[in-house]
Amino acid sequence: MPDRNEILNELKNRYKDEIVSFYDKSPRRVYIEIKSESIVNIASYIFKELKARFNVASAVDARSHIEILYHFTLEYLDLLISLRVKLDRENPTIKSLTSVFKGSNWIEREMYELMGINFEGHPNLKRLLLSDKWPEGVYPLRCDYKEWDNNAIRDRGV
Amino acid sequence: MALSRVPIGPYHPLQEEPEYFNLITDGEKVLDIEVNVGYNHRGIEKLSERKSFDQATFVIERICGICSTSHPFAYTRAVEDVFPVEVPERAKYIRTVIAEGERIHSHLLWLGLAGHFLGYNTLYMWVWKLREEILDVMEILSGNRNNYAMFKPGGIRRDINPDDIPLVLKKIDSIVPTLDRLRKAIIDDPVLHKRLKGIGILTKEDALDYCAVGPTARASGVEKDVRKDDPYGAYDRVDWDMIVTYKGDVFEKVVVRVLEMYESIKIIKQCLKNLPPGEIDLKLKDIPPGEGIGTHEAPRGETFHYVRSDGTNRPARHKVRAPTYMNLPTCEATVIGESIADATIILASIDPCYCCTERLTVFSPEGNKLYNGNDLIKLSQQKTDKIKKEMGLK
Amino acid sequence: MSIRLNALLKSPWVFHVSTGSCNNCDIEVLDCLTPRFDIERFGMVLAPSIKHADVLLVTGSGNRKSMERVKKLYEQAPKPIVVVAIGECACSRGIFIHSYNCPVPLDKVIPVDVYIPGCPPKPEAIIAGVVKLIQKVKEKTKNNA
Amino acid sequence: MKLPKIRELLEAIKSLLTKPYTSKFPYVPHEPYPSFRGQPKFNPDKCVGCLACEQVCPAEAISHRDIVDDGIPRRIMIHYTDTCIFCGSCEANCIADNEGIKLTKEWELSFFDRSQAYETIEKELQLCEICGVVIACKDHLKWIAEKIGELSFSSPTLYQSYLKGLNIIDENILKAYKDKGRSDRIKILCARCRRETTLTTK
Repeated sequence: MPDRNEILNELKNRYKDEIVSFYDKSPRRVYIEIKSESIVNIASYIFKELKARFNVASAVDARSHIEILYHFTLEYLDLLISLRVKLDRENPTIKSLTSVFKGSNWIEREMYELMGINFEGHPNLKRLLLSDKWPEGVYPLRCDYKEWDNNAIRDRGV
Repeated sequence: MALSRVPIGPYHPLQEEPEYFNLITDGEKVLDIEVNVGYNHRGIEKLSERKSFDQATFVIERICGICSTSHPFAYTRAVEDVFPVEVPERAKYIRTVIAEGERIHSHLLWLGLAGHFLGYNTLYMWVWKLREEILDVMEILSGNRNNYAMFKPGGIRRDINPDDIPLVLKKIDSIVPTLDRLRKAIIDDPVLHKRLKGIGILTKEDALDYCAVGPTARASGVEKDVRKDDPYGAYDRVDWDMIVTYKGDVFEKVVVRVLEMYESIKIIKQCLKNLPPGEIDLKLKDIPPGEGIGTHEAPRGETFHYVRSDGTNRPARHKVRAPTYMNLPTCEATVIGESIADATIILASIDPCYCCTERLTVFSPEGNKLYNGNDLIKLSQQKTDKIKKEMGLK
Repeated sequence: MSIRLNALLKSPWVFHVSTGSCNNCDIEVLDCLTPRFDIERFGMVLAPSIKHADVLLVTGSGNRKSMERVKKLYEQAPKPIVVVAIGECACSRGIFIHSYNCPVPLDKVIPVDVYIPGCPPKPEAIIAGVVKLIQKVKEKTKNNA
Repeated sequence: MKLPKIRELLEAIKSLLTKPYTSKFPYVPHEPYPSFRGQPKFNPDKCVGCLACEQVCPAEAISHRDIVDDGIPRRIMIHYTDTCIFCGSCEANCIADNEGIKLTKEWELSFFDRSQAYETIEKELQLCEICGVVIACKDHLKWIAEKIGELSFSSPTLYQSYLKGLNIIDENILKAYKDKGRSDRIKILCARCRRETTLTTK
């Protein structure tokens, strides 16, 4: 069984130029920041060669830019690799991972709908969660989300 | 080839959560399925950004009623992972006891519902009568039947007072004989063999490709259990073993869940017997800026919580991924090709929990012959009676 | 009107709808049907469709999608219907009051007769709530009949 | 086929003798377990009106209203029964050694009209003696004074309200001067007035 450091070093020098920063936080957590173009081949390398399990992708609105973290669990090593990708805030686009594994289909649709990131090559990028009356272009999970529904009641006892 | 569209839901009496499956069927065979959930979306991730770290535990606990410990467990582990800190021993043991008690009552709940889907109403009433015992245990330990409000980043809110433990152990021992009769009734029942074996098969490759988690994946031979792989709480201080079966059909999923209940009872007894004394809370005052990831093996699979804190006392971002979110797409692999009568039990075999998932896809409006949800359950019950007649049991 | 309601409440048929709830209250409603709190001794049965129901049990914090369905359900229901809001979320959206997907509380959409608070309310609390309602309707018929 | 018949017979007899499992609830009152978390209730004489429970409540079920102009200035603490989720964090964080608000065993809370679904208690307010702004509840100032003991003699607001509690101060001494000069220093003042009276040279 290949041990933890071998795998990480092998990953590091295989994608030397695409990795921006490598943060080894603890024996179980590794955060790797990569360029947004190289997400598909790094993700497929981790998923296929390292036999990792795709856990979830979480999009974060960090006010100056939008970050996506793809989390992969390697059960046999008890290690969790998080690939961090930074996208600009106005028009965040990235390639879709549905070609690599089917599990990311719904996760990307949710990020498209709640955070406003569009994924190139996604089979059916449609609204996944909100009702049809939700206005286009309003993304609730963004920091600058304002309440658009003026007959909503928000105080107690009413 | 008259294509007809069979909607299940969104409001039919038994499956109490609103979800809306749309089966495009050609006569008996199911050709395609569209899942239309999203009636439960309450925007919890945005809500937990409004609340402080301590208050967010209560919003997280109300994501799903039946797994109301798994989400706070994963959330508190995520917050503790931001500045890696260890929870005191006694808190670990109490957390494990509450999590396992909740696993028993969640599996019993699912078993009752599956029993009803197959037309075994006595099994449904029987299992839910047994479930009342474990709900009493949870009320003694935590003060409420579910929504236990026990978890807190850095430990536990209330301690278990020692003179409750004998009563709890007595109640748990009273569960085991009824559970044995239940196991015999389910696993050796010839009608169930004929009815559940060989349908809704999820192969190991599909399970890996869809990244399925929990009993749904363990029934197809995927040996993955967060409690074993990434031990936390008191799971590495207590001996229990992981239940894995290899055929992946609906019957195996029932077997995995029933045997897991025995493991949970073993864990609870060991934890309560050697409960270490001492502190139960770290009294965390301020959370440093950073990111934390917490996972927990919920009754339906692995929940995943990602918390990012920017130094203030409110989480800057909180991502929740429920187990059913990964298991629900697998129904495309299992339902297509099966007959309508089996569709309900296959969809229920992943133990869907829609309030965790809140997912929706828009379906295409075509097809003419419509009959609603509970006709489908009646269909499934008639099939069981037909099998009983063939076996000459009726 | 309440004479007919009084007759209906001899053995009320119950229809349960969940509008975006964490399914704790839904399960407590189902708990009432199981052997320990068996409400079939009062003749209460889970009606398969809204057309046969006398009592409409509503749980959940009412997100945008479900609220349209609840309105439709209320219109389809036979008119001397009694609406029971079960749990904090149905009474006043409880902890989900600031959610962007739950704009208004339930009683702004359909008129509610009995509120049963509790998160989740014990099955005994649900039974006690309905019993209280039946007594209230009885008094109304007695003093104006 | 004969054997199971006997087993079923035995089982029938056994279940005939055992007590029915259904609880006779509406006719027999139900007693929850001792650790059950029911409806929280304010304890008027223990609560000091410090609003800690309002800030800590996850469901924002506790709020307050300060009435200053008509009658005695008082703070009304409101607890909404239709919003409370019975989590117990108000009791855990209550500064009056967890007695100010207490979770009772009450679980039967159904009601018909939501506009009266709340409970209130009233606490007397302490206003600043110059500008009349709300400082805190009287009990709260007394509670702080007792808690920090002799340190409270560093701030006139605290030891004045503490001594007033022992009613060894007669009212008219304080009322005499009203011109916000240095002599107002030893009055019960809000932070702003205290700073002004300390800095002025009049």
